[in-house]
Amino acid sequence: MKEKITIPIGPQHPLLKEPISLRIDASGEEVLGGTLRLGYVHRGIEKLAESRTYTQNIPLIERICGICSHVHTTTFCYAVEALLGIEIPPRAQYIRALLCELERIHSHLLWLGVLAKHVGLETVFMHSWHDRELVLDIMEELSGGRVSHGINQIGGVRFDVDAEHHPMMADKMQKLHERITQFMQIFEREPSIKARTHGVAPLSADLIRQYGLAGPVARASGVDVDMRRDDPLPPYDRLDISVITHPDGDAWSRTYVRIYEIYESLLLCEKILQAIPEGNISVRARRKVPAGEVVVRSEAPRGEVVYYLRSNGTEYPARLKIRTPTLPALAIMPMQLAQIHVADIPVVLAGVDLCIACADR
Amino acid sequence: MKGRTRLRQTINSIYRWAQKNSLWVIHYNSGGCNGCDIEILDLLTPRYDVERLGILAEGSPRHADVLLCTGPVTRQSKEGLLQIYSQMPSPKWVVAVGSCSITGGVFQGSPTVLGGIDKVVPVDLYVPGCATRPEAIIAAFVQLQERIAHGK
Amino acid sequence: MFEVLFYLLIFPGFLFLYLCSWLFEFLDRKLLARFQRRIGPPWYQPLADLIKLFSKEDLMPQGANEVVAIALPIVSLCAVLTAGIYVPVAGFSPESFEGDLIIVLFLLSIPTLAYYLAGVTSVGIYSLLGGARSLLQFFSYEVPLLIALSGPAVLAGSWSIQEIIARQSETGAFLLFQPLGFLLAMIGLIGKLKRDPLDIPKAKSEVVAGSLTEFTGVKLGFWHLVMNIQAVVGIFLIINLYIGWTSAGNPLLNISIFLIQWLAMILLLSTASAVFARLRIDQLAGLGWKILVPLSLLQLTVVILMGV
Amino acid sequence: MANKLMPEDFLRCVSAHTQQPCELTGHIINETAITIAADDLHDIVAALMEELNLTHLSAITAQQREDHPDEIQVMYHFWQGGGYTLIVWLPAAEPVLTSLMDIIIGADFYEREVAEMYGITITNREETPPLLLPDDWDEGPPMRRKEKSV
Repeated sequence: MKEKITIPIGPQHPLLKEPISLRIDASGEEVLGGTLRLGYVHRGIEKLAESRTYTQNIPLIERICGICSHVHTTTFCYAVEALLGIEIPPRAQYIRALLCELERIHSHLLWLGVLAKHVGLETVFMHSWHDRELVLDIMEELSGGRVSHGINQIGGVRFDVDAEHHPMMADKMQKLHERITQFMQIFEREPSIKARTHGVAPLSADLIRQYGLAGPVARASGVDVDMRRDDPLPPYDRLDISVITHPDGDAWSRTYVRIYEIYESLLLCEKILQAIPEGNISVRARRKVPAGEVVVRSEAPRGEVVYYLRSNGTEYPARLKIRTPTLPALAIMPMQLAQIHVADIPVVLAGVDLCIACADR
Repeated sequence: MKGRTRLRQTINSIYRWAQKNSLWVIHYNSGGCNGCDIEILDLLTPRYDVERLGILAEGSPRHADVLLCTGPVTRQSKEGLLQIYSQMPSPKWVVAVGSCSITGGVFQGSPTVLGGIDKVVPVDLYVPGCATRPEAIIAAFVQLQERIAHGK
Repeated sequence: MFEVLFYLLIFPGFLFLYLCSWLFEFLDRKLLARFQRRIGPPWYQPLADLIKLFSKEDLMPQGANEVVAIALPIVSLCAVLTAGIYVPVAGFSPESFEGDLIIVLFLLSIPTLAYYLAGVTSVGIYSLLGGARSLLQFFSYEVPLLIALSGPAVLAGSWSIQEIIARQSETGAFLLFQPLGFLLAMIGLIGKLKRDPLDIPKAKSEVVAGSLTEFTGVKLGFWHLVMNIQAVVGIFLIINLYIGWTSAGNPLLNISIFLIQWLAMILLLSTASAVFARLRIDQLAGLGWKILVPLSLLQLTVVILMGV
Repeated sequence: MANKLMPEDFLRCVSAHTQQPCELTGHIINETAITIAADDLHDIVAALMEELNLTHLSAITAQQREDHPDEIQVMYHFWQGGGYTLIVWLPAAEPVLTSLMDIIIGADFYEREVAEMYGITITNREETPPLLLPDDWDEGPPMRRKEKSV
């Protein structure tokens, strides 16, 4: 059975939450390469953004991607505030950072479940998604929404972290901490998982640099870059962040990096909750933004998000360019596909942590 | 003749009972923001657990009875949606989950978006909400089951 | 004549085996759900699934061969049911002759080959892949399984299951003599039933539904029936060969003891499927030939020395 | 983390490889930008990569400003400790860019997106199917200003 076959992982496939069209050419069980077709989720967000005012854009930008919605609105709001030349109150900065970290935990736990499901461990998928409900409960308590929170506005945030939220959050995060240690033990000791992830689809550090990747996939290959530390938005310059890297860049190190990043985010949440200053949570912002251009970078759960925004004095943005982290990650995927078995495709796809809604915009 | 029709009725009611209690679901995202998709995947997890209602997530359209689709059908994913709908054996139902699968939602007016699942395939049930809550999707399933029990 | 019909249709025949397979599927899904902190399906779920599948429209992919696609599930169902006749339940089996163990082993592996043929004949890349993988998997678990299952026959000195049971009631369960053989037989059974750690031919995230991707309606219903009854008969076989049977007075007590042993085996299978991740096909082949076969040969030599 | 790049040696390296006078402009907040001519873009980027090891291309932004309707502005955002942007102006009639794929493979997807959204033809790279637009897209580059679409 050695003749070449093309395996269509088409718009609909149990492997994909979102539609892409991946044509894998394989001979027998060996994968030779793959061609990728995006554009199934292209809704022209940048075009739509030009026909909406800045405040109307926040619900739109929140719906670019359901998993990292808060990071998008945070970056957009910081960009508009930079153009307006206003500084949001420190309490609002800390609340924004708190939700960014909660969203990172939520995204990494979601990814952990999806990887376990693709490797054949339904049980770990169920348990990790059950524990993810803890994070969703916290976000629902804070902002009322499980997936799209609507907590950001230009000039600050709309909901405050009240006194009785603190014990609830502390207790839930403590429970989460124990659960993550259990998952880490499972992933480190279980021989069948190790057999499926060790040495699968390694990525070298200079390949990562050539493709301009900056995120968990890059950190898993030893490239020490994290936008929260290297190009920090306001609250992160006052918080010390330890960046987790792993030298050998295969599927296992991508797992290792993401799980330990959940620990790191839990620690960050505790630091934020202790260091959160008192004060009001938003500042009045004018509707018309003076002419100017700005570029803002921030760290989404999957890597570096770049926002370029230009205003022309009206209340409509003149140009909004969004570059999401999944685009370079998708560009590098065919390189990974050239050295694996057919059975490893799910592990590679889970390792890239696809977010097609981000990539296609 | 009377006996035959009563026999046909009992068989039909048994079929309806079986179809009501064993809904196999296939999920297709036609270009949405994957907020509703992670809530649909949440249905399988311990807190919501739709297997109690006999609902299973299936991989192949041939095995599925209900097509759960999200997203405001983008032009590129329209053909995939039609293909899946045609591959599913009847009796089949379509449930549109999320505001953008009903009317295009927040992405209305974009040139690459058709705006709504019912512009491509006939829809049986609409579940509103932007990032629909899992409870709302379960309520939709229960309503679908009652509708099947009463013969569509 | 009436008695044969009774055996064929009621007791160890279709109705009894169907009820067992219903209980098996319900327990299996319920236990797996409880492992995952979920509630799991209601008791009537397997029946509802089966009737729903029978009520569905029967689509046939254009290129597929109509006759073969219908014949395969029916042939494998008959094979599995006849195997069920020869495997004694609670010590009783209507027909038993020298060498019925070999016939049962052959009948139990017909569905796997039918699964491969189903994959190859139906159009579609996933069915082709699923079929090829099931053949690859067949070779890597079948040899250790056969050797492990022939261990008790060698110990008992005969190829008739009733003899093996009779011998065990004298010398005590063979499980105590060859635990390794029992373990290998369990791994082989998991491979044959394509259950979770070794469900490579029907891995949802790799090949959608393996050979059954193109099957709908009645044929799919038959395939599910075949898989469940094959599991039930496989477990009965391993219970008889390794735990044997000592009659305990009135038949009701017999049946309940046998059921308890059966439930214990289902629990074992469900735990295995909940705990382990799925192997790759080449890892399974490596595992099969490098570890399982030598182990089973060692086990066989130990049994031969012990038997003599 | 690679050493932080200083704006002065960014300017020195760029001006070393171009005849026109160029100076650092701060009109983009958080970025130091330099406007360069389109045809010496390729060797400036090559020089930046060798001398200053500036390899991280964050994004390529293209836009048709309302105050320059007959020109398309293309910006290459690099990053190393801070943001550095190269700005190129192209005639809107028939915009042409040289591809950077031979030195930065990561530019592939960004260039394809800019090409199909603004109708820019990119030379010395092979023809590729549309990246984000649907296959049956026939209404020309979507982001161009409608009244000026040529």
